[in-house]
Parts: sequence; C-alpha cells; structure tokens
Amino acid sequence: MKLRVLYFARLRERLGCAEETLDCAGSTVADLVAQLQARGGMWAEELAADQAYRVAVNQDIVALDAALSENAEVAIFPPVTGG
Amino acid sequence: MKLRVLYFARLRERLGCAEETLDCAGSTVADLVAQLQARGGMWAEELAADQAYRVAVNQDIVALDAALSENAEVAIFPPVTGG
Amino acid sequence: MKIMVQSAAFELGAEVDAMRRGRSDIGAIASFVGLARDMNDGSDVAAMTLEHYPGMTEKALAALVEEAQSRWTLLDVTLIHRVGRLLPGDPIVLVAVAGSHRGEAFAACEFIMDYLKTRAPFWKKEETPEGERWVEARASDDAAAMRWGKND
Amino acid sequence: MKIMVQSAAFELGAEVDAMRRGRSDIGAIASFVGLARDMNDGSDVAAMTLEHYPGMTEKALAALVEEAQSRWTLLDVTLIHRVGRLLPGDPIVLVAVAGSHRGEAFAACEFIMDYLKTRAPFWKKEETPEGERWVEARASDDAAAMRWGKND
Repeated sequence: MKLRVLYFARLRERLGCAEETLDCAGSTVADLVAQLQARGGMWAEELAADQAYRVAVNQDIVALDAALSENAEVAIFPPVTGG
Repeated sequence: MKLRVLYFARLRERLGCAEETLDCAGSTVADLVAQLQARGGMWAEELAADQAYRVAVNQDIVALDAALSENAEVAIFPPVTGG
Repeated sequence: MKIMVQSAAFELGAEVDAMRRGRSDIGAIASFVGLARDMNDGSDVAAMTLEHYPGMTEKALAALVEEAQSRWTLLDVTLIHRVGRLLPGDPIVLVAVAGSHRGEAFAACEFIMDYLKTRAPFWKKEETPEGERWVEARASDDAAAMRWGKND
Repeated sequence: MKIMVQSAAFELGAEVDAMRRGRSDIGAIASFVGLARDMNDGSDVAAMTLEHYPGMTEKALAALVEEAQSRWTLLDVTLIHRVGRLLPGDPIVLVAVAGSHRGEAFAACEFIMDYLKTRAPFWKKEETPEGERWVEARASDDAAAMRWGKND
C-alpha cells in the first residue's frame, strides 16, 4: 500500500530524509520498519531493534504491531524532548 | 508574670478585646488560658477545651503546655484561613 | 527571595519576570495565584476582608520559605499575600518558585501554599446576603499540609 | 481553552490575566513556565532549536489538555509551546490551569507538563562548544509521566 513517511529530528538528519512516499508490501508498522531496515546503511543502523524510536500513524503514537492503511501518514522519530 | 495578650479575628470580636496587658499567676499557656476562662461569659465559652483555637508565644505557635516568660507576647486566635 | 504582606494588588507577570531577569540558569518557574471567589459554602460573597497578625505573619511566611528551601534546591522564591478588603476576582496570594528543574519547583510551590493555609496567621471574613461571617478552617487544608510529613 | 504552537515569545502575566478577566468563579490558577538554560548535561548551551511535527503537535497538545479535563474539574487551561531557535533565559513552554480550588489546579498543571515531556512531538537541538547535539530523552521524564497511571 502507498504510504507517506516522515522523519524528524536526529533521525531526519541521520537518514538524510525528511519525507518520502513509498509502497509498503506489508500491513503493519513492523513490516514497514523491516522494509526500511532492508535498505541497509544508516537505515539498518538507526532502525535496529535496540534503537529508541517512536512511530506515529496518522499522528497518533502506535506500537510496532499497529496496522497500516492506504495513504496513511507514518512518522518515525526519536523519543520526544520538548517542554 | 506580666504578659501582653493579643486576640485576633472571630475571637477578638467575641471577646471584645484586641489586646491587653495582664499579670499571669501561672507559668504555662494552659495556666493563662485557665485564668482567662475564669473570667466567665464569652471567655469561658470561647476558650473552652472543645473550642478550636491556637496560641502563639512570641509569634511561634505552641502547645498548651508551653512555658511563658516575663513580658512574652501571647496571641490567641482561631485556626488560620488565609491563602 | 521576596516576601511581602501588602494591601496593594500584585502582578504575576511582573513578579515572575523580576525573578528571571538577567539570569539563564533557571529552567522552571512554578507559580500559583489564589483569587477571591464570588461564592463560598453555598453563599454569594460580595467581598472579603483579610485580617492578619503583623509581625508574626512575616515571620511565619519566612519560615515557610526557609522550610521549602531546606527540602528542595531552589533558585528563587517570591511570596506575596494581600490583606484588607478584597472583591471577587481579586488576587489574594502569589507564590512563585524558580528551580533548575520542574519537579522541585512544582513541589515547593504546592508545599508553600499547603503550609501557608494552616500556619500563616491570616483570617478571612466574608460579606454575604446573610451578613458577615468568619471563614472556618477546612479539614482538607490540614490534610493537604499533613501529606508533606511532620517537621516540628 | 487556548493551545498554541508558536515561535513568538509569550507573556505569562497577559495569559493568566486573560483567563481570569471578567470572571469571579476562579479560586486558583497554577502555572508553569519552562525556560532555556545556559547549561545542560555539563556543557554550556549557547542556543537551542526546537523542531516539532506540525499537525501532530497541535493534536497531541489538545489530547493532553482533554485528558487533564477528564481527570479534574478545571475552569480553563492555556498551553503555549514555542518552536524555532531560542536563547538561554528564553521561555519555552507555558501551562496555566484555572480551577475552583488549588489542589486540582496544581495537579492538572503538573500532569500536563509531565505528559507533554513524553508525548508531544518536540525535539531540542543544542548549540554547545563541542558542536550541535540533539537532547536525549530522560528516564526521569518517563518516570514522572508514569506516576499518573496508565490511561491508554
């Protein structure tokens, strides 16, 4: 399915990508993360299982097993540090 | 011993007295209170054992068994309600 | 540190700005303003008068702030309490606490208010349609002060 | 209720005055201002830049305020968070909560700050003598948010 994927803060800088549109073969957030890790390099490193990052789908933070839907807005970012 | 005694708020109004200087025969706050109660009327009523009032000696809140000293400033008042 | 008992109004913004002016080590300022309400214990309140015990009041407020400073690492504290006649909507009390981090600023600010409610010699008299009445102390205020533990 | 994400500075006094203007049912306003410090994790900080996730930010802040309103009876809430480049001493975030009584105003104000620290999509990047660095999330912030109990 088609997804809009956004990256923020340290992840945006490390991955060299703020936003992309892609086709995801799977149906969950974990499937998307696996697909991105498969790109290798920084993608494999930054999205490794032991890295702390958060995923939001349509602007709500979700767990890795959350389902994706066509044209969803997915965001991947480090733990937040505002306030 | 000689004491300066102050009354505040509801107690000041009920007793009709804001401040007085008196001679106290005893040596503790309880002795002073007993002496005031002995005046009868409002004094006996307002300073009865089941009434909620506070006593400060030289501007520190103390218990009834606290000692008095010559020329101490004693204040008797209802529980505080500021803030 | 600033502690004031006054009949004049105060400005929260001005007080907090004065705390942080010229410094950049403060990370958190927790503040509280208590206001006179138009309603209390089921009666309309047209106005209230705050009586206090001059001399002891300043001493009691200083003791509250000292106690807070002994419990938490604070960078500055401002405490202002008004006396005299106040109308509904008027600010009565201001507490502002500056710290490096928010946890201690929040805790100290609430602690000072809780202790003030049971230890500082102020008394409120309300003007209601049924006449004037002295406000009674609340058990909930004693309970709020108790949760900080004994320290006498 | 007022929720803002903005690069402009805010005025605590003006925000709190706006909450209480024309009303006399508010008994307590608890507020918090978070400020940029000149020092963090042992390094001098010359400036910081706050990045956020436009769209989600507003949604997350509204959810925090709604959650607070479901837990306590509140009369008004103002929440302002700045983004962009800030210097030491600059205010970053403001939370002000109006209630009938102080207990709920204090609790809701601290709750909103604790949840904001772990749930609102803001990220800080600091300029230090060693170069730029992204601020790492603190375990203490997770712990502070956890004490309010699970609600997901």
